[in-house]
Amino acid sequence: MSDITKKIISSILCLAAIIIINFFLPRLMPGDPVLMLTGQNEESISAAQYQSFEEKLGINYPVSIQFKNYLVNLFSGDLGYSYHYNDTVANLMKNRIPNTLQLAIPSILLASILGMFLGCTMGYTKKQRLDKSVTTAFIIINAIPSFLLAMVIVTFFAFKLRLFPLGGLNSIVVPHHAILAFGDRIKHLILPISTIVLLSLPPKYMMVRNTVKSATKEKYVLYAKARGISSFRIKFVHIFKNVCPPFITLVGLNLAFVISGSMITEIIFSINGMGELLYEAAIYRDFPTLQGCFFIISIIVILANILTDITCVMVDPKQRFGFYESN
Amino acid sequence: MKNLKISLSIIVAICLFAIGFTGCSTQKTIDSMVIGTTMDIQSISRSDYYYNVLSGTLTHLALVRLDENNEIQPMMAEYSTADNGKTWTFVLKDGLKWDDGEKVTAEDVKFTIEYLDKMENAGRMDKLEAINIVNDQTIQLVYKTANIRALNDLTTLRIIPKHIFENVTDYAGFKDDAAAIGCGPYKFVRFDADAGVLEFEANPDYIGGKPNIKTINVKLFKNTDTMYMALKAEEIGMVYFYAGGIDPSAAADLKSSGNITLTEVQDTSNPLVLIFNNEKTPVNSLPVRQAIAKGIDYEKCRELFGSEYSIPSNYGFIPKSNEGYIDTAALKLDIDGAKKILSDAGAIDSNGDGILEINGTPLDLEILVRTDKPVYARVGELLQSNLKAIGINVILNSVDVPTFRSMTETEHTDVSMLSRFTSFGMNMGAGMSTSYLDGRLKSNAQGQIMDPAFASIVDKLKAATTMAEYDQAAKECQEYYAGSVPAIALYWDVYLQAYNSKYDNFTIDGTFGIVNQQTWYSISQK
Amino acid sequence: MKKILSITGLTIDSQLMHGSHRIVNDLSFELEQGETLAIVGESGCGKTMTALSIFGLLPENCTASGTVTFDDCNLLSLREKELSRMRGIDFVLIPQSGADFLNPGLKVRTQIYETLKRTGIKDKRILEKTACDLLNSVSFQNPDSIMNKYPFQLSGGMAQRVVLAMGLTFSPKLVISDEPTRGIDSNTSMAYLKELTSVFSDSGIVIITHDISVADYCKNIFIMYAGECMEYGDCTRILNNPSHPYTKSLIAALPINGFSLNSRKASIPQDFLNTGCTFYPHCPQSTKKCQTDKPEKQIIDQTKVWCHHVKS
Amino acid sequence: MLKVENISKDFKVGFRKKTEKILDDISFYIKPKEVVSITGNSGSGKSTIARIISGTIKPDQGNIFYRGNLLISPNQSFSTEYRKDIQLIPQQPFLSLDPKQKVGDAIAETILAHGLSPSKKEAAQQVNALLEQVWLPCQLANRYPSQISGGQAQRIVIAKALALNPKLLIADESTSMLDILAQAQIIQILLNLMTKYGLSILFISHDKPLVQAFSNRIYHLSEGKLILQNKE
Repeated sequence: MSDITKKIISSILCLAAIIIINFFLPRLMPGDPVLMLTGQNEESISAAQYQSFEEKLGINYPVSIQFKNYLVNLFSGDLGYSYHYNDTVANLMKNRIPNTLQLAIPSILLASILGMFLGCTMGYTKKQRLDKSVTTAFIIINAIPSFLLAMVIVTFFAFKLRLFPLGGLNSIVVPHHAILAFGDRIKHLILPISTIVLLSLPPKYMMVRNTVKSATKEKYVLYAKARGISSFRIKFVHIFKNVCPPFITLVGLNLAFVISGSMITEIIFSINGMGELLYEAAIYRDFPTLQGCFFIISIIVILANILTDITCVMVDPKQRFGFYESN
Repeated sequence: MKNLKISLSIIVAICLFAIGFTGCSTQKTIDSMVIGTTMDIQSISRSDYYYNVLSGTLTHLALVRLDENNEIQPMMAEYSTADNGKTWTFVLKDGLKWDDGEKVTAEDVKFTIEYLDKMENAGRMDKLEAINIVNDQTIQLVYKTANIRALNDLTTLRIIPKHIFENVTDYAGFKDDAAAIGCGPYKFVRFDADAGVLEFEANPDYIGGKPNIKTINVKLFKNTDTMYMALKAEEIGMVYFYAGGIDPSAAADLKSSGNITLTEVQDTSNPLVLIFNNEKTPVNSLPVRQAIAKGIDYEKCRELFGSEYSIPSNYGFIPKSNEGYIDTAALKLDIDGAKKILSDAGAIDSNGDGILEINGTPLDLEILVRTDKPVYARVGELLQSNLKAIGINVILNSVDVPTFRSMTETEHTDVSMLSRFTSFGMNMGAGMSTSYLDGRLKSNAQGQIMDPAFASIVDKLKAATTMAEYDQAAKECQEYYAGSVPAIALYWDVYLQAYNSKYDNFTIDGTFGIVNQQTWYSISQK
Repeated sequence: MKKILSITGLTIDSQLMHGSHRIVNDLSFELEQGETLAIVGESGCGKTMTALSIFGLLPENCTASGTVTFDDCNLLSLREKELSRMRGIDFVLIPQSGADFLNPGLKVRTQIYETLKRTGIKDKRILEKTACDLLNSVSFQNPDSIMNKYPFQLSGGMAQRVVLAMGLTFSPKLVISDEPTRGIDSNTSMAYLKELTSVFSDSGIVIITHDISVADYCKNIFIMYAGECMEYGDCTRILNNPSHPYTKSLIAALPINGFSLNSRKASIPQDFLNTGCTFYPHCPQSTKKCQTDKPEKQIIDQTKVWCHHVKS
Repeated sequence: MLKVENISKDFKVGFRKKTEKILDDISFYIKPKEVVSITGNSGSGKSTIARIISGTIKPDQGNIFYRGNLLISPNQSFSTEYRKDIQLIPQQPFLSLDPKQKVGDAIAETILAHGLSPSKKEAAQQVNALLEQVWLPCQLANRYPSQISGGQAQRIVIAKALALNPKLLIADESTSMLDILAQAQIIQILLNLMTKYGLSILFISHDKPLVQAFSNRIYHLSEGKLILQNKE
């Protein structure tokens, strides 16, 4: 059995476990499952309402039938109904995922490219002082709580300097011309994306820098230098190629963080995205929404994992072609 | 060079003049204003709580409204009453039109009451005997029992068009633009969820005439800090939150920015109340309750939990702006007085543990607090230390919300608790906060007063057929509260409203505060 | 013959946490065109550092002083940019085992091409042809399949020859081969050395090795111990008639001579000593004088020896 | 003493899991007090033989007998009773030493783990004796692996193996990364031990001229086949 098949099977098992946990958690948690599943605990609900919820949710059926219904719903794309938002969870997410992706995709790309570039440069440079100060700066950024960092960015760039808008994805009045509207959107995206990039950059940078730092002691680097290969090529071709697999793994793991972890950024910048949905759902104890979000995020994590593994194999010739263990 | 200097100075002069000119004049019509809010509006569905509230200030009208003195004023309709408040007749104002051009009729009112009862369990139909349509513009509501305060309930009933909603079965899911059709001074234009913007424009056909602001944008913020920055940066003209104000901690900063005016609006709720359960020892004894009322450090309480504008409460605890308010004695810390009351009641500390006993039973007061509001636990701790000084032992019992609700509303376990009285809740039923305290109301009463004297006061409130009668009963009710101390409001507070200083002449409304339908006609810009 | 490389008074110091540490002390040797010089010494004696100092690739904490004259310029005073332009063209490094020194993540083709591109060739077809020619010249039958392989798919010998081919790109004046024989058996290593010396017959070759038997293929030998030169001169003379006790012990320890050892302690790591002969702690002939005085250069039979016990 | 009969081993290699025969029906024997060498190119499977005999991997076919008893077969794992008798000296000594453990403690740990010494104190004495056997000064016991040279590390590993009084030492490329002097030392030590304790040595190396200098018998492994070579 090949490693990839094994990986896919374990992912499927993982998914099954998530589905089971998702189903049983609200039913096993202390408290009334109807209240849990409807998120109705702030307002007291009347007996009639309770009964109607009970029927809608099918809580009065035996667990096996409930589970069957749950699975049928899940595979038909029904992630539940949010009584807080009065909308299906799938719908709620459908509206928000594009917004989050607008933040997440550029952020992941930028953070990866910057992490790689800065990491390679600082790991390779002979200017110890530069390396030290950049690395220290990243350590400090890494230590700043995300909300504080986001607030500092907003206060400085949006409020003090008035360079960027304070929040949202569009201006109040969106320009009619398509290019201007696009520019408006970009202007609104710059600060939140920068925040997410700054938040997810330090671990990437540190990892790349340290790997490159130790790679500079590798014999192939010495030989490449001795052959007179330019330091640019050594950094970004030779070392890069060998730093890639662990880096891809890190980025893959980071994917889910960026999608759920943009929470703080979305709240500070008042963006209607998945993170904000999760946050609100947690505040209002909107369990169906929470469960739906977690379900989708788990799937993303699993997919990202599989993708990472495959990419790693594609990138690493040793794994692709196999090699004898040297003796 | 010289020419350049001259031309520059001319330009500067023109600029200064222009600025001075625009700065001095008070404009009557304002092109647009942006209201910032952290109200969580997800859609324009009528079931979206905060959108529903917002629509009440712009696009949707109720039959009547509360003015700044909490008195009922006509809004959509002139009203009259007969049968000592059993029958209410409303005559819709002439020329009211829905935004799509249809005429507003009595049918719409009837439909709204019935429809919302079905969709939202509003519970109005239970109280009504009949809804009679007299003619196109006249409608009669006949209540089962006489109710002078029936109008209070109607201030939040926003009338919706029958021709739009009669075929809508998925009320909560109806998010079409048509859901926003109202008959108020503003028309809904668009909701841009990505930008977090709701746009409204002045309704030229509104019977009250054109409001002073042409376009109102409501900008949705997810957090208050960026919203305050936007206010300081003049990106938004004012901030608004229904039944709430700005963060007291942000007040000083906003004030110091120079371009922002802060206004106080009296909070008609009681944000922090210690509710006794008058059936349970030791607080079933009046002297103990009175002693506790004297044993609490109210100043400390306000300092720690209230805003800097909070004011001391009094024994009657119904906030000042409520209908029928009377002055009662103010609550004050008086440790010696408390101790005297307790010793007069025969409380002694026989075992020397610092806790007094009456007839051998130690004064252990169990207070229920909810875990979802951590501030309650802190208040509880303050009470614990306060009351220890007068020899009463406080046991805090923290429970999660479902448990709290089942203990207080379903099981009626007769514990005392820390909670709050909302403005709406205090006005419910017979008003005067009786829905929280009347022990006969098993469904959601928290205070459990079983005293027949109190029951008769509640009945009087209910049976009032004129406002004078009601006010008399309200006076008795507050005197009862002052005498029997069934609950102690720790302080009264205000809402702070913040807006750009260039705006002026806001009107205050009993329901909505400074953002309301009247404001749009009084507001001016410097 | 033209003198290619001349090193005088080369000294390398390394900055460690607790102060400075001398790795190489006052070395001098020269190399002519077509000459092969073997630098022989145990691991840690500073021979690799000597090579790296020529390339300007010493680790950051190391500093070199003295002069390294190559083509009339002192390499030690050149800037990184100028050195980098010369590396791989004027002087090349042939590392000890090709497989370790080639980038495992890049195909052989990529690595040969990137060296070739420095000649200015841009056309893909010419690149391909030149690369094939190079690989042919190091006796690869099927250069195309070799180029499509990754270094870890090559055997040790193949990787060695790939590295040779890359060194051949610009007929360099100076070739430095670092430990060409470590880890391969002696028969193969002899064959490899033959190939090395024949493909670079026009260049000056420096072979850095721990194995004194490779000296058979060299003209001169330079024996190092703990950063200092012990004996320097013609190979045949030294191998047949070693003067320095250290050279003697190296020769005795060869398999062919039955692994005999002069001293049980002979391979305890050595440090450079400021006073006395560096080898005296392990020298079977050491005397008081060895402990206190640095030995002066003695010339016996055109061989330079640094030892008190040798009299010219 | 040790008899290897018809051992075969397949390996799955690479992403597509091709099967390659590394060892194909090999047989050889080792008598007491004998140095037997196996040579072969790198990748020819020399180390696989070492790993099979030392019990780290199982053969696909064939049996190995030790003193007439079946020691290893495809379905029989290494019997622990002989584990001490056969010791492997790995190619890279540093990999088998814990960098955070003093080398003396590493040897003492082996002694104590096999109950060969009643107390720590005696174990320390044994460690000193063992270091003496491999020509190392006693002070070296207090150093960490990072503070010793490759030749010394190799000798520490030999001392560790010797602690268990083995009857057969398998030296897998033990000298290939060492300098001439260090190599000579290791070989001298091994030969000394052989005569002193009657050990047998299986010496695995790629270097034919090297092993020819001291082996009793030399086998050459090529394409999975093992061929006996006459001493030249």
